[in-house]
Amino acid sequence: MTSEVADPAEAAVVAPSADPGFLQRHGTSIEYILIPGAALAAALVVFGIFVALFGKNPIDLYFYMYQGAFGTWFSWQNTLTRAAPLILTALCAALPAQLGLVIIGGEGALLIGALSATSMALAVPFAPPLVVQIAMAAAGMAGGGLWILLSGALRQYRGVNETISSLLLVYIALAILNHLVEGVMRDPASLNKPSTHEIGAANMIGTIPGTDVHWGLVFGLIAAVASYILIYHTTFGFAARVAGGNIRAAKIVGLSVGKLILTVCFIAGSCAGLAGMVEVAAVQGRTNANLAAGYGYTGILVAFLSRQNPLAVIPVAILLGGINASGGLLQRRLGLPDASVLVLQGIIFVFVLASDALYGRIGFLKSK
Amino acid sequence: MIIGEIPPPAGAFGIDAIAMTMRFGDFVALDNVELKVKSGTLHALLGENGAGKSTLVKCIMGYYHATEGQIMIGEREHAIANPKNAHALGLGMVYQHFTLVPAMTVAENLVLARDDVPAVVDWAKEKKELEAFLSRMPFKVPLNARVSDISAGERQKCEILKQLYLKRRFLILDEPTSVLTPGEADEVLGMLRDMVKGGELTILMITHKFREVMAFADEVTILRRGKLAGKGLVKELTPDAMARAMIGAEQLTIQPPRSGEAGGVRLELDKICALDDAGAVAVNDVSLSVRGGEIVGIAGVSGNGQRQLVEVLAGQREAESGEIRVAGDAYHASREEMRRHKMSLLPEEPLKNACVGGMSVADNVAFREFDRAPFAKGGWWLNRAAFRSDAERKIDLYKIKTRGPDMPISALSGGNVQRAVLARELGGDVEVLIAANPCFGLDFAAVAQIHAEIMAARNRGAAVLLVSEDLDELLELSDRLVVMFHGQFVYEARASEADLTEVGRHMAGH
Amino acid sequence: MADGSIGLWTVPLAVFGGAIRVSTPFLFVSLGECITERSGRINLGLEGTLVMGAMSAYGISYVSGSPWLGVLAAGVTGALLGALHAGICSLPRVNDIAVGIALMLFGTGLAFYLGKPLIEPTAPRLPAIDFGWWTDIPQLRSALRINVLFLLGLVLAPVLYWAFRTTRWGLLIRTAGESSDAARAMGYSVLGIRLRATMVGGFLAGIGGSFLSLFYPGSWNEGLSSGQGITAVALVIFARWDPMLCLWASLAFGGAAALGPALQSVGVTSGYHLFNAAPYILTLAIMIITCSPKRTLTGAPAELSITK
Amino acid sequence: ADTTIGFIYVGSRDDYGYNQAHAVAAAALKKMPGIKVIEEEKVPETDAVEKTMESMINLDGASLVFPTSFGYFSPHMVKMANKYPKVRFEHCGGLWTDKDPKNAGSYFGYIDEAQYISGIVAGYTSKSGKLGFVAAKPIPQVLRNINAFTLGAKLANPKATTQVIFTGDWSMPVKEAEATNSLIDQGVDVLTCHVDGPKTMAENAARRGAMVCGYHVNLSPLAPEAYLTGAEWNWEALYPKFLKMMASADGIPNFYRGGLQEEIVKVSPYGPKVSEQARKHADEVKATFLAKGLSIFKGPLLDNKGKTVITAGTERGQKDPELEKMDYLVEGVIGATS
Ligand SMILES: Nc1ncnc2c1ncn2[C@@H]1O[C@H](COP(=O)(O)OP(=O)(O)OP(=O)(O)O)[C@@H](O)[C@H]1O
Ligand SMILES: Nc1ncnc2c1ncn2[C@@H]1O[C@H](COP(=O)(O)OP(=O)(O)OP(=O)(O)O)[C@@H](O)[C@H]1O
Ligand SMILES: [Mg+2]
Ligand SMILES: [Mg+2]
Repeated sequence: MTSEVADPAEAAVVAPSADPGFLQRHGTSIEYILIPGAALAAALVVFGIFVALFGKNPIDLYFYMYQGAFGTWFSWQNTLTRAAPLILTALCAALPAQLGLVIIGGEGALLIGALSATSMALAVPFAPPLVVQIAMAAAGMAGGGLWILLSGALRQYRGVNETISSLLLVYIALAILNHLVEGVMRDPASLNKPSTHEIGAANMIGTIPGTDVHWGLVFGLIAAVASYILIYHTTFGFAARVAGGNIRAAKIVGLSVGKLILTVCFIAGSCAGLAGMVEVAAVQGRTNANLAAGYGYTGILVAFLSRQNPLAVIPVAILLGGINASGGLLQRRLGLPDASVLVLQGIIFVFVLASDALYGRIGFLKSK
Repeated sequence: MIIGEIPPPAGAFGIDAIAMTMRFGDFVALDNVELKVKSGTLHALLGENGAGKSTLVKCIMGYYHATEGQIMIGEREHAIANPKNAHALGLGMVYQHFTLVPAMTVAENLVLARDDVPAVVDWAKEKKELEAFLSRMPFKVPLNARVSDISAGERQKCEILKQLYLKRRFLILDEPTSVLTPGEADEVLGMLRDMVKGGELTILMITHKFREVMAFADEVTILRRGKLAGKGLVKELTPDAMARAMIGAEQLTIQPPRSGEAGGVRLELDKICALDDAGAVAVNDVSLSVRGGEIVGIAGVSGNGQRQLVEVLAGQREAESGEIRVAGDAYHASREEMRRHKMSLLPEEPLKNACVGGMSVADNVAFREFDRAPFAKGGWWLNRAAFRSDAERKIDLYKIKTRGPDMPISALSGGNVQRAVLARELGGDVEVLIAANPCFGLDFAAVAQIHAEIMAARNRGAAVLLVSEDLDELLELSDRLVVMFHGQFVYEARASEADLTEVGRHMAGH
Repeated sequence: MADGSIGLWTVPLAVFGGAIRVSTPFLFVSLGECITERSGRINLGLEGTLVMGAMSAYGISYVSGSPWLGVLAAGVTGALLGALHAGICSLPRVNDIAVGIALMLFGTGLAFYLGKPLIEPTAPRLPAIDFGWWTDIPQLRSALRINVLFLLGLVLAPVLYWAFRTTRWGLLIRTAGESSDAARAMGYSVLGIRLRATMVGGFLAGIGGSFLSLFYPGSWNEGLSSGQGITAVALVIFARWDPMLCLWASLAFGGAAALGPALQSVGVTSGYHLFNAAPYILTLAIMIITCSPKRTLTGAPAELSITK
Repeated sequence: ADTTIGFIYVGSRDDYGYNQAHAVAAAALKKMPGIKVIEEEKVPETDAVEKTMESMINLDGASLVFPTSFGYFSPHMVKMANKYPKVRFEHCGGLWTDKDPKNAGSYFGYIDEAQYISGIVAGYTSKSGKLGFVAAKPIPQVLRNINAFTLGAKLANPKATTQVIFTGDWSMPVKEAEATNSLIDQGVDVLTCHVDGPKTMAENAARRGAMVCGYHVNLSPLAPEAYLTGAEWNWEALYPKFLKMMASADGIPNFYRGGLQEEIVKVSPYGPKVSEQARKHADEVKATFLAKGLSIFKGPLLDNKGKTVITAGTERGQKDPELEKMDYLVEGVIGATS
């Protein structure tokens, strides 16, 4: 190839463009902050217009949203408490996404995780609390992991679409939970709120000292950072990203795609299962139908908004936790119905997804 | 027909494309190109891969909008906004990639292509009309078969028939014979040539085959890197002159001479059967052995099971039955086996088959070795620095044109993606090499480089299985040649002794 | 029986009646989604569309006094949501599954928000046609009081089946779903076809919603759908994108939904949670049986993101 | 200066059922001078409700909080009551015991008294003697309502039976409608229910020509002809009383329960189909409740498997904690608790 430099068209593409500025050099990184940020702002504006149509003052709206989510130390704790399970359930969607799998059944894994953790605690009644807690975490993770593993295995060995199967498994998990909680596992003393026996106050995991945020937040942070390291810094994660990026490429270099799918599904499910365990061991003290509070579904939203990046899951979960936390204040001060939070989440989700179209198209960030 | 438009005169007409320029972003695909096709001629458009041929004709069809330039039809300028406008003017095109809908029947495809598809189709009537039309045509297609079930050659005929059925008077054919056997190609082109002679049709044909140009075309236009590189009457030109115009002053990598003796059997296929995506048998009881220091070529028209066979070897598809052995051991395309036997694979369409578009060049180049030192510390922690330095070395060695190892590989041109895969697959020791259409869509320089690398691997003692649709490539590189037809091996010969007509006959299934 | 009870016959009768009463929303959503998916796009947001349809139908019927206006309003609302989905999905690099989930959330939220004042009032309902005049078993007569929308759905399925084969629109939708390159080469706008197909899909899903609020169970409240929209999307996949199979599958789902209460009414009481999950278990079981890892799903539109 | 009162609902506050009954009373409080009412709906029974209570206290300065769902009590409200001793918590569900914090209370109404009266009316009105009950879950509160309804019906017609169908959850309109249809297919001609929103059952039953006894709120506007009577909450009467008690020296009793007599529950006005005889009998029983109270559950009482659940001579007064643990269906009910 002697003519390559002589050819102006190719030279233009190959040669680095002359001295790009700071914005251009960091264009991609800036985009990852700027675009979702702008989408979020646009969504808030649209939501402001929406509530203004119903005669509410949008300025009040923004003020109360800020106040309710991040305005005081108390609001921060409220936000973080709500974010805690979301980090874990978001990982349940974000990790399989690395493999190109759209799993929307985190709610089911959470329920099964809670059920397994409770059963474990009840099975070892006289063990020291730390042992019980560790056993509960292990059981919760195993239960949730196996539940999502089921979706992964159906995909791998039967070709069943994992999105649909994981969703169907949520309904089935809920039925199993109700069946057991109102049947063999029921504590006869749990009169009007059918529940399992309590795991015992001593076995509860409590809150982070100095706050009233439970340890689930720390579990979530650890899981998110560990997932990030797993995906971006280990050979396993590398293999998973290859398989997720192009399954044919993964096979041609001999990666065992089936094993990767099963392992990642298991890990993802165990995150949601851990969230279930935390709900039992830090909040409810037992299993009952209240555990189906929709964390699994909000987790999907978090995962998509963070573009499936395990680290980005943390701030996005806090953001959504904040929106949920401020939803109460909006109800109380502005008289907005509870559904306004759903509407806002929907609008944000739509804007952030639509903004995907902007990557690589922002004029001042492009080199040349 | 656009209402209010003066209908162009009946019969064939000519087209002049003047000062055509087409930019894709910063990239200039066409630079002030002129193309004059006279009414009632068969005009050939030549050029290397990526020269801009398809882009030019797509601009004429209104599929792309040229950045600058005009299209004149019989002295009048026409703004062709979209393919529908072009159709209304009597222009038709057979695209380089099939545009039939695979899940529909041939009849559905034909009727659907009409500009005046009735709101409710009366199938009984349409079928009768189609049959009447087919009876006037020199070749047949099965009307009620689903397109996905017919062979590539039949599909190509179907594409051409579709245009004739639509009564096009100016027909553009983009590499119409690439999936036909030489015999089929002559049949189709001969018939079209007769229609041109009869004044019914003007044809603009893109091709890479000088033989066809010499035998059927009246005039030729040659493009090189988006610019006009030559034109003239075919009878005044030689293939050599045309080739020179196409490649310009480029120098080609020199292929090492064939050397060394074939060793022991390295790769064995034993009664392999495999299905395609639709569940039909694609590879049927195929057995073959390849020895070290030998290139075995598999010839065949595309769609005869070669792809599925390669996928089985690459671990992308499970065989229904049969066994693969490498150096005597059973082989299941696991990573460990690939490593032990030093397997390398050069699949077709490397971006689709062997790369992750969104990952960097450095990552893609490391797919084979990422889980070993120095890429992985302790077998699990990635060492980014090692990825980078290894990639930089290979980029240099294999002349991969990229802005750096961190560029996503999807931003590279097709040839450079292929080079990156070459660097990955042939960068270390190779004992078994499986290559499938490794040069498809590449320019002369890249082809020469890849051919040289394959030959060098053979000379170092590797067993090479080369699957290709390009007979010239196979004859040039192979020691031994087999022909695959309908999932089976139907012919085998030493490449040096292979009889071309015999090979062509078997490719066509006769 | 003398006392007017029909004993164990309740179960088959309830499953039969349920197939008629409960299946209509499944039928409309799945036929709508069938059209959308055949054009190469998936709309998981039909759950939100269904709920929006139910709410707007009830609201309009209440305000205008005409349930048919309500049905129309539900359809239009659905078509608008479909257009929104299609519009966003037409942007480059936007994932249609994710947008669907977003619109599910948005549609549900909006319906709950706007529907608050509609829970208590009673809106005029759609009339039923009495097909049971020939029998004097009251249970059967009641099961045979059928709504026109159900009949419309019954007719729509074969019509769609026919239309996909013999009408220009049907063929174009299939072309867009099987090969966007081919459609483009023929000079059609793939995004335009998908926009229209998604709007029609939304229209039908909205009508499915209007059935819920205006006929059965017949009023608007926030628990109305309980996942019927999303189940119907799953149903399209296991019905292999065939409108006739959508019809049979919807009937089976309707029957399965009636199974739990009917079994209890004849004394089979244990495990009713599990019986209530029957439709989901049934879907999963059928998918496990009929899918295969080796070949692509037969009938799957080649351009559909979830089957690629 | 104003007293801020926080109301927390588990469902939508305009559900035309359980939550709306509370919200209507909250709206009445809003009109009182010096009172500010803040509300939050659809708060799940998780730590979310703890955070809601805390926000009401910290951000809005609430000094009295009404978490109105049964599942809010333990551990959530108890935790908050311990944390905020200066705030008064009034939980709806009647769960307070001596071990629980003193600044918390729990109240509930014996709505089974109203169900008992509904049962009497239903028993007289039913032609087939078959009554139907659409219920969410087999929990003591629900079972007690089913049993009281049945016992009332048997006063009117000793052969009357009540067939029960559990839908599995508090708001499942399609299941509720299916249950209604199945019951009517079995020959049932009077139905009542215990789910969050009784509208679905009432409308579907009326459409099929069956008669309806209401629950939570007065449903007669939905089916003026078919509506017989119903068991309603009367929180509008109770909550102002609570405010007065709070202002007095004794404060609100931690455990507060009552029925018709205490005006916590009430009976809907009779519909046109209720016969003179039925009215008379029902009014008599109501008068007894109002005057001196009445024990609905007294021995000898058999469950529907033939087992004696209350021995002869035992009388379980309404306040008897044993009734809170009810896990049986009385003779005459067709159905099972699991
Ligand atoms: N849509 C597009 N966007 C960007 N670049 C394009 C696009 N289409 C074509 N090109 C570029 O324009 C150049 C000319 O492409 P074209 O398809 O016309 O080549 P060709 O001469 O037909 O080659 P071949 O023989 O391989 O068919 C190529 O470099 C190609 O990558
Ligand atoms: N997705 C893309 N993003 C950025 N640049 C691209 C992309 N695709 C192609 N290009 C650039 O456009 C040019 C044309 O690409 P194309 O693959 O057609 O090259 P080509 O002419 O066929 O070259 P080759 O012979 O190497 O295949 C290349 O220089 C490439 O860098
Ligand atoms: Mg081309
Ligand atoms: Mg190229």
